[in-house]
Amino acid sequence: MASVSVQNLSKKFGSTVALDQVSFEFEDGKFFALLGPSGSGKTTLLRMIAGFENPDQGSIQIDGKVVDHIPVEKRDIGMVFQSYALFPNMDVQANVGFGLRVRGISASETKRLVGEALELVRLSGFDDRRPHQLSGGQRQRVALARAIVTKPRVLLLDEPLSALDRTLRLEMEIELKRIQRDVGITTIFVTHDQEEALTMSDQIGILNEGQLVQHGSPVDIYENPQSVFVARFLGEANLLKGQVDGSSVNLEVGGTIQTRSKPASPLVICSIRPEKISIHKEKNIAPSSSNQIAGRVNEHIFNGTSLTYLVQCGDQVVRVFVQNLSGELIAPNTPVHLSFRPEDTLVFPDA
Amino acid sequence: MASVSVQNLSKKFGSTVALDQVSFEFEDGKFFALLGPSGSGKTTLLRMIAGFENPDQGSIQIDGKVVDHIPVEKRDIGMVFQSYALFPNMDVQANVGFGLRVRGISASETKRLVGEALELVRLSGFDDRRPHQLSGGQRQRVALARAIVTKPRVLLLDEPLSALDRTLRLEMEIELKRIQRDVGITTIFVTHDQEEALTMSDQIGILNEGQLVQHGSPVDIYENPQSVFVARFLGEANLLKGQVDGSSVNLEVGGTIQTRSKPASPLVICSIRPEKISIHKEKNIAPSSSNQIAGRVNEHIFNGTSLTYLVQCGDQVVRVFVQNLSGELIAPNTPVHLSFRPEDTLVFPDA
Amino acid sequence: MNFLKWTGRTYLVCILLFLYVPILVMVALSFNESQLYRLPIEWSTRWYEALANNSKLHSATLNSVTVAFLSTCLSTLLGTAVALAFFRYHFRAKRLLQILIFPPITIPWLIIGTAMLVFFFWVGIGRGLHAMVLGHVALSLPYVVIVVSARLKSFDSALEDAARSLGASYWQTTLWVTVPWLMPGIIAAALFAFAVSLDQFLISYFLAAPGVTTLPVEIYTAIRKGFTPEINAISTLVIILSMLLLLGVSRFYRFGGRD
Amino acid sequence: MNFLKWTGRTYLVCILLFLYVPILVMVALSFNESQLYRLPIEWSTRWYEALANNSKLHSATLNSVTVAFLSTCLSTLLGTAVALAFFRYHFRAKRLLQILIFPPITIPWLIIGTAMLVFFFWVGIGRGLHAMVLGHVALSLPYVVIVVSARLKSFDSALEDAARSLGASYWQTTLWVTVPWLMPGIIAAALFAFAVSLDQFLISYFLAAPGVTTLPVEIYTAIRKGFTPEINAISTLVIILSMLLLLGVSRFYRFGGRD
Repeated sequence: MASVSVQNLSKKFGSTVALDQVSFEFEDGKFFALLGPSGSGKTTLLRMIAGFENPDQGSIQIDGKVVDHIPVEKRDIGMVFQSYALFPNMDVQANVGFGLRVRGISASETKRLVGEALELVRLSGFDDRRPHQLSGGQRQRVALARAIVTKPRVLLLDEPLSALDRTLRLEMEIELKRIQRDVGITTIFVTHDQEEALTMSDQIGILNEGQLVQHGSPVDIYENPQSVFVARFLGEANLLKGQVDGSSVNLEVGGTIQTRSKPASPLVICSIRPEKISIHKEKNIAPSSSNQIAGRVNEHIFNGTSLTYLVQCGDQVVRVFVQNLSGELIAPNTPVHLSFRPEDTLVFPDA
Repeated sequence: MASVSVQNLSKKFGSTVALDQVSFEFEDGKFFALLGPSGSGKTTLLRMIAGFENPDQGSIQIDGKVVDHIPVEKRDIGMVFQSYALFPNMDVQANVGFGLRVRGISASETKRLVGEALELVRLSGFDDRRPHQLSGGQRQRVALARAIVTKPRVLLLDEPLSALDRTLRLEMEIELKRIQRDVGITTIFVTHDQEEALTMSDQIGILNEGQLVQHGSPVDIYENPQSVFVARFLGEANLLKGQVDGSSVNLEVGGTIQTRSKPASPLVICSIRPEKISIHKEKNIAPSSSNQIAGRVNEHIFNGTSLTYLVQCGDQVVRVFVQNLSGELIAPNTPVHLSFRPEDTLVFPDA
Repeated sequence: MNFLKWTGRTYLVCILLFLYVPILVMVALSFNESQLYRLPIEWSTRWYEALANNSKLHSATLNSVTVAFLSTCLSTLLGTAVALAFFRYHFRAKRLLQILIFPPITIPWLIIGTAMLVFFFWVGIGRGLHAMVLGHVALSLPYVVIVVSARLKSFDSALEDAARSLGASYWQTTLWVTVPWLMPGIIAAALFAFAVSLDQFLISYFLAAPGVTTLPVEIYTAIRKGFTPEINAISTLVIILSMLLLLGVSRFYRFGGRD
Repeated sequence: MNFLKWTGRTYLVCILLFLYVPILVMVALSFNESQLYRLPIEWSTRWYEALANNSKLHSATLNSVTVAFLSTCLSTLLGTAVALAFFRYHFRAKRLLQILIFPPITIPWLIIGTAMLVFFFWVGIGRGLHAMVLGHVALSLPYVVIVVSARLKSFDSALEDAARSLGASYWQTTLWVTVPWLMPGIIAAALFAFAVSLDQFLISYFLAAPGVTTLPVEIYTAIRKGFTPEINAISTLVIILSMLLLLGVSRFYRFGGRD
């Protein structure tokens, strides 16, 4: 349990900039997600905190102490790898106990601590299994137990769920969050999957091209993205181009709308989340303060819990998300009216 | 373009029953999903239609003609494999043209047809690339172009999206559906991912332990599952046990509720979809005809477009799905009231 | 960490000192005027000229290359087919075959050569080029099977399924998909087989008919009779051939490291 | 389809006929009373008794095994370290080393043996057991590096990262994680090295000091002098040893097929 602080970290691999002046404070006991597309530098940052990579510039502190020259094995971290990286020649007991054995803990104490860790990840009784006898989800749990049994100061997770299929992943997301909360360990989680980041973390840091472009709580970033990149990368966003006319915006797809903040440039991109849009067959059903645009249903995607309508508005397709309350659908080719509140209409300068 | 009919197909591998008396009609031009957990026999069924496996019993017809003794290469099918299976020693042009070359089509005609197929999958200009120079999504598109360029009678897809990450998969789901609709080819799609099946197909067949347990349109199966297995496997379901008392059910978690149909046995399991439940802080906000149960919020999972509340009701956790309209959350530990309509409350005998 | 780097250097020194320096010395001496190992080296091609006039050596070389070529072709074809059979089918003899494949590598060639000599003589196959080819095929086959099997291990059999679903027959699939994919392994295996055949001096020695000799036998006999720099000259030529072979192998058969 | 199964059977016949039948015949004859290849076989252990009284053969066997043992230990240790160095580091000499590793396999042993003879003699290392061990290490090292590297190819280096993140030092990681994982490869490599050493008759022949002989040299000399069933007896013993070796190898080194 410790805070981690990184200051001005930069790293180049050859001529590729992997990290560019990244500074961040990871507070004690919180769950952080580092989110970014591949090549954004998120894994490099994690491996630097672990000690596998050395920064070209900048410094890393754990609990206020500079660790730049401390090798991996002395940093007292726990890490879970994308490939699980369980030792194939050892059973579950020996895998989980590895960190304790290295620290010279007695056999009986090791057995007790391993038992506790396996109970925490709900794998009691699997002590004698070999990694190849376990399912993907079970291996993930063993890897997690192994990483936390030594009570490290920081837990680092490198896309630990990407090798699991969707159903298992949803289950492990909840499980991982529960365990992190029970243990209370500072956790840094690297992922390129925005849904994982939203679902699990207390704080999200979004990286792009080696820079930290925005950070904050999931709800905060989702509701208040500060750039088109963030709006598009974290969650889905309908991006509509328009021209500013006084305090309102004339959209290219037709319609004049009000936005949350005052547009700062003459050409703008408006961003509206699919779930903030209402879809109606009749025109004047929405409050008159709403923004409205007209379109025609292209198709619907039925998802069980929800429906997504793809609505053709001018030459653009707008996605509309509707909770499946009744099982009723609007058929393709029906003309529809879309409405959304000005406070849900974000506006960014068009670069 | 053809219909496919399978009759009484059975297959054992050693003592394991892979398929047990499966009969089904795949209509001309439709998109079918075969959905089931691993080991349910869905891949065996697909490989039988392709001709890679021979049934122990039963018969397969394509366009009304029995194909049981026709080898794979004479069945005139197109198939896309989980691993893409692109020929690594050939470029995109040669990969897509392979089926035409085998059929002895002239070079100029091959070039024209390959060009058309690549245009259809939006990969024009990639002719000279080698498979290893393509991204996962591009490889998938090449595999698809290769499978449809010979204008086969049936297109068979063996979990073609499972190797892609979530974002790419969502994109390819839409793309695949579009292409299938453009070409109009009878398509059979094997998957263990219920969301893929719901999103893409015209008809779903659900397999379990070698048997076809239910089939129908996605909306039909989702809204009217005929067993607890189907309710749980296709979409999420809150399953609440109860005792029948006249025409109503006393739930173990507390509360007396009305169900869609009359319960057929004294002990029942009620199934309610998470999105059909409303969550309120106040008691009597729901219509009096609604079923109501009380609980306490355990935690919420924020997903961007939606929220899932895990609500503790008695000793059970009920999931409630709410569209993210306002970005407002109900905090953990708040007492809440859940309401849902009797017509959304399915009832099954408790085995 | 430094230990391993140091090991790498030790290995380099070891290789250079015990394999390459001797070879270089031999090459240098093959161009030395003096018959004795006398320094400084006086440039001369007299031993190569002597070689050019040694007709016994010529026929020995021709025999060596003929046997190596024939046995390489046969064992590469047969070995590739066997590796494919192992990969595709489960047949009763498979496990037995997989066990039987190792001994020809671990039993000293001398012993196998002796056994073959006795047996061939006994059953009337006798000695001569045909016996040598048979012997070399039997000995190099396991290398071919092992190298091609190693390549097949990373073969995705969905490629064959894909080809067949596209309408390719069994033979078209094999020739257009499987074999092209295996090619690096097959070429490496053929080069191995060729090297093994050239190497099998003793087998040749025992199996050859009295009149028929091969290059290694000639060299050996020459050494026993008296050590002349002519040997250095012929060895130099063999080394150049081997180097060309090795370049071919390392082009197609990557191993070690991550790159 | 049938073609490949047929090939599998042909191969079985080929192996049996040209490798195993000769070997079995030799084993049978080693128990035959008659010195000539006369049938029917009359059971006798006289050639084994003759063996037991042949003290020259005893010391030759001892020498063979000593050299094989020492060179196997050295080349396995050094070769494993080299394979690890190749896997973990990019150093300047790496590419050069990877190219230089093949020739000792493709150049006929005869030539290398001759080169070593000339060189060792020239620089004063001379002949004897120490020269033989050096020569055998140099020759078997490439096999060890290749076999261990092949195993390393499928090693997930995240395992080493994981061990270090758990607090294991560089040496603990190597000894507790990497080496146990490599063990099948290392054991197979050691058996290969042992077999290569036993096999290297010619090298031994050239490098051995006049007084020191090894088993293959003895056999060879015996054959040249006159072909007695005593040779069959000693060969039978060597084959049994090789068979044990091969069982060890096939236990640890899986290849071919899908199972």
